[in-house]
Amino acid sequence: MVPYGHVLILSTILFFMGAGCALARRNLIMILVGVEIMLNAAGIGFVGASLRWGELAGQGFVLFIMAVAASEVAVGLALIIFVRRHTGSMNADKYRLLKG
Amino acid sequence: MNGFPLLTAIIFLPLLGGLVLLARPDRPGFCRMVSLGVTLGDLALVVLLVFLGMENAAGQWFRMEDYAWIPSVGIRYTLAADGVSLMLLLLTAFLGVLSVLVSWKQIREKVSSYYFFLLFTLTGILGVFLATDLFLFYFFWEIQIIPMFFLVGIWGHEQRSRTAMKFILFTMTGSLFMLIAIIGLYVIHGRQTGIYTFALPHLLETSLSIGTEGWLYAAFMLSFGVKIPMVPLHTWLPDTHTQAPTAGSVILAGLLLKTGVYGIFRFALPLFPLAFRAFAPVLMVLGLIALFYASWIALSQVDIKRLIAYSSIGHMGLVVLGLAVLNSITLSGSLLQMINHGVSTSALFILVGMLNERIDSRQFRDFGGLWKKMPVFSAFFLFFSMAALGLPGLNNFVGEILILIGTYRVHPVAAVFGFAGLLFGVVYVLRMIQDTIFGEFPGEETTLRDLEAREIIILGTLALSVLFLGLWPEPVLNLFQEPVNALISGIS
Amino acid sequence: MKAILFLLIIFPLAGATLNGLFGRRLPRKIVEIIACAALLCSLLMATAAIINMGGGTFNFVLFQWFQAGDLSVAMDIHYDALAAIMALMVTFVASIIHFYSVSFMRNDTDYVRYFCYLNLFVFSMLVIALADSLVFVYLGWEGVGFCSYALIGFWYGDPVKATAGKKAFIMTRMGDIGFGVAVAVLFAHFGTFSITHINPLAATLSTGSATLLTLLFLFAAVGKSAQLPLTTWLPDAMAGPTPVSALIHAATMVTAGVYLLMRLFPVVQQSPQGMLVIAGVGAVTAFYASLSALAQRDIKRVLAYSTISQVGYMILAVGVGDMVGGMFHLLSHAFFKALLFLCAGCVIQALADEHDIFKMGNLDRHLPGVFWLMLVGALCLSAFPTLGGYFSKDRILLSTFIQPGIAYKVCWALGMSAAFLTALYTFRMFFIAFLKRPDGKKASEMHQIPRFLVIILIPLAIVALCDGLLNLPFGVGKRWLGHFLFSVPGAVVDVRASTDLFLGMGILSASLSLSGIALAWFLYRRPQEAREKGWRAVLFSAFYLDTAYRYWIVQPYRWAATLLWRQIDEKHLDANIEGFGISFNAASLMMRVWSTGRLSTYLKAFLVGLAGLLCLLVGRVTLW
Amino acid sequence: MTFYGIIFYLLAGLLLISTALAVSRRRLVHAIVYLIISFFTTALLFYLLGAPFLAALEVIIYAGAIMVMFLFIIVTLQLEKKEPERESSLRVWLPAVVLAGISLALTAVLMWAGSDHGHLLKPAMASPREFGGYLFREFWLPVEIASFLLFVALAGALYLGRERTNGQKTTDSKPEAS
Amino acid sequence: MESTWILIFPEIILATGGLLILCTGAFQEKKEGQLIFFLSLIFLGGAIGASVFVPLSGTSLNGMLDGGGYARLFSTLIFCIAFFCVLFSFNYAKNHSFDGDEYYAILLFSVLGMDLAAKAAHWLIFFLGLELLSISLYILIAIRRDDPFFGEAGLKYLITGAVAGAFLVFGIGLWYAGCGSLSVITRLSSGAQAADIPIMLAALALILVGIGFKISMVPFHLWTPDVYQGSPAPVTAFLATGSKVAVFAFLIRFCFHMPDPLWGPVQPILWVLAFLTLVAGTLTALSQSQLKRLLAYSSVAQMGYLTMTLLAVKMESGLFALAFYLMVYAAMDLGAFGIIASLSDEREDRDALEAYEGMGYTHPWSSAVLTFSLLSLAGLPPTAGFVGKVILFKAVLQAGAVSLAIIAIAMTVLSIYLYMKVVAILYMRPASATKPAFQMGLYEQMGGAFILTFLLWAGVASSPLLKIIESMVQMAN
Repeated sequence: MVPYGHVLILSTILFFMGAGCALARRNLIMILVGVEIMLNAAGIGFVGASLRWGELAGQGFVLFIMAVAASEVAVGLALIIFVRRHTGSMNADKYRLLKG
Repeated sequence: MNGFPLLTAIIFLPLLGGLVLLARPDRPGFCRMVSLGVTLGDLALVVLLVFLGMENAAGQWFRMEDYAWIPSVGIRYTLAADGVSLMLLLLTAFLGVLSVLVSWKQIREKVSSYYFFLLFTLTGILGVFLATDLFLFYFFWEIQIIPMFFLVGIWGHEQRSRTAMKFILFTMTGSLFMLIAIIGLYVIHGRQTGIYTFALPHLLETSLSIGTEGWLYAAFMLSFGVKIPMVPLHTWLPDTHTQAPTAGSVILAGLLLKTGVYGIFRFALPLFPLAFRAFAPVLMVLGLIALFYASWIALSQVDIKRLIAYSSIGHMGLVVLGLAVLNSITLSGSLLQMINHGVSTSALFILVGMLNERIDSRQFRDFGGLWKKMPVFSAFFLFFSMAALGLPGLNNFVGEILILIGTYRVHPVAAVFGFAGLLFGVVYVLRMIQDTIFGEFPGEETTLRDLEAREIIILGTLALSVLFLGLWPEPVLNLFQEPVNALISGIS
Repeated sequence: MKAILFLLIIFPLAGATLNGLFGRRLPRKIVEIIACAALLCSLLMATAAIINMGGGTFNFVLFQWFQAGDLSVAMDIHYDALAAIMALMVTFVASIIHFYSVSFMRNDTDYVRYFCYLNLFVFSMLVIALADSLVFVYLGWEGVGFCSYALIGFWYGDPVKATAGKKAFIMTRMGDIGFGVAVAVLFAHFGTFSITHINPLAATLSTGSATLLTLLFLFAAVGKSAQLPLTTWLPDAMAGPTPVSALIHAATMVTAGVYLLMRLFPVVQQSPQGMLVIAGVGAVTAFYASLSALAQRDIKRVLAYSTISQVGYMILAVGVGDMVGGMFHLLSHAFFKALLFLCAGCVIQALADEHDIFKMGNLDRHLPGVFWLMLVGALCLSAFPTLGGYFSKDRILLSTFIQPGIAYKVCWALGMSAAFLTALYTFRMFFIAFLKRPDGKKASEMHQIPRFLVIILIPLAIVALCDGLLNLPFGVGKRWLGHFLFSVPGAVVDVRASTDLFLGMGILSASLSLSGIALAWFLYRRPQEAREKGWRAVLFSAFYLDTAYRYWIVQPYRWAATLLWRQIDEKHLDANIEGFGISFNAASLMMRVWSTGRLSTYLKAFLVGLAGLLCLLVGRVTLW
Repeated sequence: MTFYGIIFYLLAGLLLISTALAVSRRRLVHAIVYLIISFFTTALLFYLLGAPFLAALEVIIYAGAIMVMFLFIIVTLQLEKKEPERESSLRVWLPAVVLAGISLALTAVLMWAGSDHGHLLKPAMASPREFGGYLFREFWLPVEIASFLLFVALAGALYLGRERTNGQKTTDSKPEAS
Repeated sequence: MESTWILIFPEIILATGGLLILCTGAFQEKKEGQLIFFLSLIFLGGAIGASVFVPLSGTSLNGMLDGGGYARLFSTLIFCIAFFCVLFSFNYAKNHSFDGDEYYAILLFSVLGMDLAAKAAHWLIFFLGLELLSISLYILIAIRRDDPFFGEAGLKYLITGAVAGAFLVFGIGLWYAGCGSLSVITRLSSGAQAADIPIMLAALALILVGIGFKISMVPFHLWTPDVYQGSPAPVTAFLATGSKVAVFAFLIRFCFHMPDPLWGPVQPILWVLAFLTLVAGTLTALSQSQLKRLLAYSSVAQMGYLTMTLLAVKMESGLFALAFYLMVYAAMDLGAFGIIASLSDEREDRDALEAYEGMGYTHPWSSAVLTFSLLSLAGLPPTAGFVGKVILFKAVLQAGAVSLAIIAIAMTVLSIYLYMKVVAILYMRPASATKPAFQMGLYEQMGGAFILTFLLWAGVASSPLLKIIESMVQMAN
């Protein structure tokens, strides 16, 4: 139906969109959102690949990606709330006690 | 008797003593006695070894010990003693005893750790002189530096830690590149023969392309050149000498510098004969430059320890010249000169140390007219200064004359420069004498106590060895004969 | 014989060692006895040796010194007529001076060191005289150098004196460069150091290398014997105690250079050019020094310059190949110059350390004994006919004159005028110092000096008077010395000269010295004040040679030393190496720019890295 | 260009657009909403590419759980009350876009250098049954690990979230920056 | 099926241990760390024992885990590391009042993650293990909830870690897209037709970003100093050793099994990465004034040495060197950070270099351990680091990367200055009475003593250890 390459390119574009988001946004939540987008892009790649190779391993992987994403988000959000308690800022670059 | 691992015992006896000391940090007297005993014992062992060597002097090597150490990398624990290492062992043990005695009253705090580091250094140096497995050699080569770092850094004078850092950085810079070279040689040899080993006899068979040989040789010489030290790698020496405690200076000047020459003699030269021959002129020029440059600079020093430090740079320059010329006369001359310099310069440093205990200064402006106050001290001072300036009948003369006459045969010009360089030596020595024991004492009229029995014993033994080496160096030179011939025949 | 010679050398050494080790615990008498006894014994030995040598030469090894490869050095003796004479002279003068010193140094507390050095010196001097291996000679050579250094600076409290010693050591050591190189050259040629082996082989030397060797040895001799251009240390060396000046800087050490050249005469002979140079140096020095002596005020400096010029004669003698004459002059000079110095010592002590002759005067009445002895010495020095000095100098000049070539004639002329000047300055000194002058010393200002000081000089004076008999050109025992030295390689018994030339030369030089004395009588008989203007100043400063050295060599050397240290070693080498190390610290600070602590930076770094890796890969792939 | 193909490109376009919007929104809520759209599109894409089960999960987990969690946080912390941070400046976006663009381009180059990017995918469908079977036949160990993963995340989140009696102790005292 | 269970016995022990500890924590009302501490020690000990005694096998569990000796070596090493971290954390945890159940349990889970990552023969396992260890570490780093430092460190690690994880996942995706197999031990024959090398290369780049982040290769290392400085010292020790060893173990397997068409282009990449890591790590460390940051950069540099050695991974000697040096590296960093932990007081970690002045005389034993760790890091005899470096350089030279080796040696010179600076501060300054510090507790003493002896023993008599490694290496492929 479509060339294999197109699927991959799609996922790649999506991935780098996410990366760009993680880079460009300073809001911690938006950075996490960027990460989610990247993971999602990876998922698309996996699904496309598993279709191309006609085996289920890729699809299986996507499942675990989701699990990982969920847990990461859970811990991440918890941590964000936790640090925000101290410094009251959502801006990633405001956290500069450690540097040099 | 041959079953007993004598060489191992010689190497590790001091370290054992040092560990014992660490156990009792609270009893300085005990520590002093123990370390004196240990060093004396070591001396006794070395003397025993000398006699054994004398009796079964078959071939170059008197005695060997060889065990597998890290077989999976082809590293062996191989010790071997020939005439040269024998003599250097003797020197090491002898100076070891003296440096313990010298520190007797000078070191008052942290005595046990001080003596621990002292003995540790001795172990390292002894190891360097005995190891013939390159890895083992390098192991000891670095071992000897680390305790020295602490000796200088903890018990040194005002600028100690900075100087200690300078010392370790210079020496390490050299030796690490040598490490790469050693491993490279090992790999090349392994590639060629399939046997991966660090053993010197095997590595001697390695056939190297001239380029590779040049680079490896350069790495080795960087390490040894820093140790000797050769101009322009010498700048660490004056600082270190100035800052080190007396025993530190003694070990540094008497032994550590010698490891460099020994390294060239034992490793760099036989391993890379072609490169050595190719670069011999450079080495010669460097040696002469060192001789002139250092002697010249020494004249203008205001700090007596610095002066002696520069003087030893100059002397070592002559030794390097002898090595570079590479015939049997100059080689024996250089080796002998190594011993001589070890004895006489250590003596000078010890004298300065004693002076430093009485007048808390190293500056010439605080000295002068000491002969009136401390005649015995001054007599010794004059004696050893004369030895340093190569008065015939005292030790340095023999080495110098051997080196220079041997040199003249091959490179007359170099020899002429060498003779002229001796004159430069005279100038600063006389200046040192005049500013120290002649003239009038600058400070207010204080009575300085003259040498006590302990100090007279130290200096007396040194003076005796100076005379011995100056008047009857025959046995020593005989010891050198065999290794030198072996080397000459090996590289040609 | 072996034992005798061994003892001859060893006695002084033993004395020195004994005094050096235990002297400080022994009572003064013992120390002095040890020192003098050692000398007497070795004098005895020297006499014994010369008696039963019977014209032969003896070589033997004391013991093997060191050896490496094919180089082997032994401590060995080569005892021939030359050595015999030298040893005898040295021991004789030395023992007299020892006795003299005993009373001369009576008030000095540091006598142990003094006698120790003195004995050591005699030992080293004997080594020079007797040693066969040149390396062994070198030992003595350096030994005397060291002793002279230590004795010149004996009163180390005074920096001037100490410096004088240093100067002497360094300048003689400069000559030793020549010695060392020469030894190396000889070894390179013959593979041995022994004079006995070298001399026969000397003929095989090419002229070139022979010249080289000659010049090198000449350089060594110039250093030791204070010839031009290395003269300047000797006048300063007068800082030492007077007996020392007498022994070391008049009688023995300064002649060591000449002796060495004689010892190696066969080698020297091989190169005419070399010999010409030698002669030139000798003659010029003789003239130069006698000129300088003419304006000195310090009595000892006068004698010092005269020593330089007399040694110049000896060098000249070697240069013209007249070893016997040289040796003859060496002997007579040793005796009368020692005598003069010792007299000067008496004077100086009597006048409470007064050196300036213009502050003396009236001494003929105050010190009659010294006056007469001094007169003897002065006559000898100014080559008064019928005295030893006359014969020796005459012979040297004669053999110079008969050498072919204009150069030698010039040398001869110089020598002649030097002879005239010698007489002049000698008696200038003598008259000014001893004759009466209004502002001269009163009897009250005189210090009492022990009679022994004067008595001990009498034998010396007698020898000085009679040493002409050693080698009379005529009469009984004609040319005894010449015959005695005949066995020495290169020695010629008498000068090949026609009788009338011989007589004419004799008369000429005799008249020269007499006229010199006469002129001195006219000029300096009447009291007069010192003048140092114009030419006198030039002469006084010995043609500013010393000053020139100080300005053009010593100070630049010091300056360069400081420059090398501060500018090159510290400011460049050390600073650069350390700066190289420090630069890494700067680099480190630069690297820290990246770790801003900003999350965005860190995340950017990911993509930068990724892009870099991808670049590499793309490059690799597309280039595939 | 089959029917499936057209759908694919439509979905792709929608996906990209919605994601781009999500990325660039300043207000968090809008961003999240656009993100949910893009996730729904992804779910459709999954279905198209023959993973119905995953499509379902995508909707449930991503669009459902995770996004809701985000919204929940945003709402509870009233982040919108905060001034929306000034981050739309060029200085912030340019490096990100440039870097991402470069990397994207390079990756694309590599992909196109490959051999089978032109390989046409044929439609296929993995029924949830066989997918589940495969999962528990082949991937039982990862499943176990994933369970631990979630468990740890749970415990950790609890721990971090738990209010601590001395929790606020040192909040006021800011340690000096190193 | 029996064998399967046996094979994952250590992992089972750890998992049950973690759960059990959480339960104990839950059921004992007043939390006192002693019991939990001992429980975790026991379980870790059990895991060590299990992983020593469980028979070796090839890859197992339908290609998920590598049961070979090499993997076993590393998992054992990781267990030991964890064991010592627990030893070092006891007092620290008590003083900072986080010695509850969560700390130890999550520690055990992260160990599980590391173990899986180290053993993974399948990308999925590696990914999950990595995430498990990362997530546990996020929590461990922020375990001190009353200190903004730690919160910030945790946050930074989390964000960067998440992004890097995303890179990794996408990389794996492309890898899978390229060759159609998720097994790390790729045989390119697998899959329907010839694999697509360029795509796999792109995948490789992305994967390297993900992995390089974990082992803090330059330029993915910037988080390292912040996180090390910001996390509690025992956790830093764990982070610096455990996670690095685990990920590196996997990286080694990955590179070792990498098919040649990929290995060719990868080598220059590794060269560049190693170069950057060495130079940046060492240089940046030079001007640090805080011990933890300094050690952080130094560990970056150490990673550089290891990355350099990856070039020789295809050779026996390379594997050998990597294994030994990883072991030594773990010991050294454990020693250093463990001592920092033991010297820190309630308020903050003992970090400023000035705070260590004269420690050599007030705390001789702690400083001895620290000194030996530093000497070993500097690669000076008679410590293990020396032998390690020699073997490592041997491998590199055998691989023919001469220029890189020379650069590395130059960097070693600088690093000597670095470590000796600290040693000089310890021994060559008057003791500063400003910061009093604890004397070591019993458990820390045990740990320190063991590490000291290990460093010395491996430095002078390392042949037995090397023999073991050699045998293991031979079984690996």
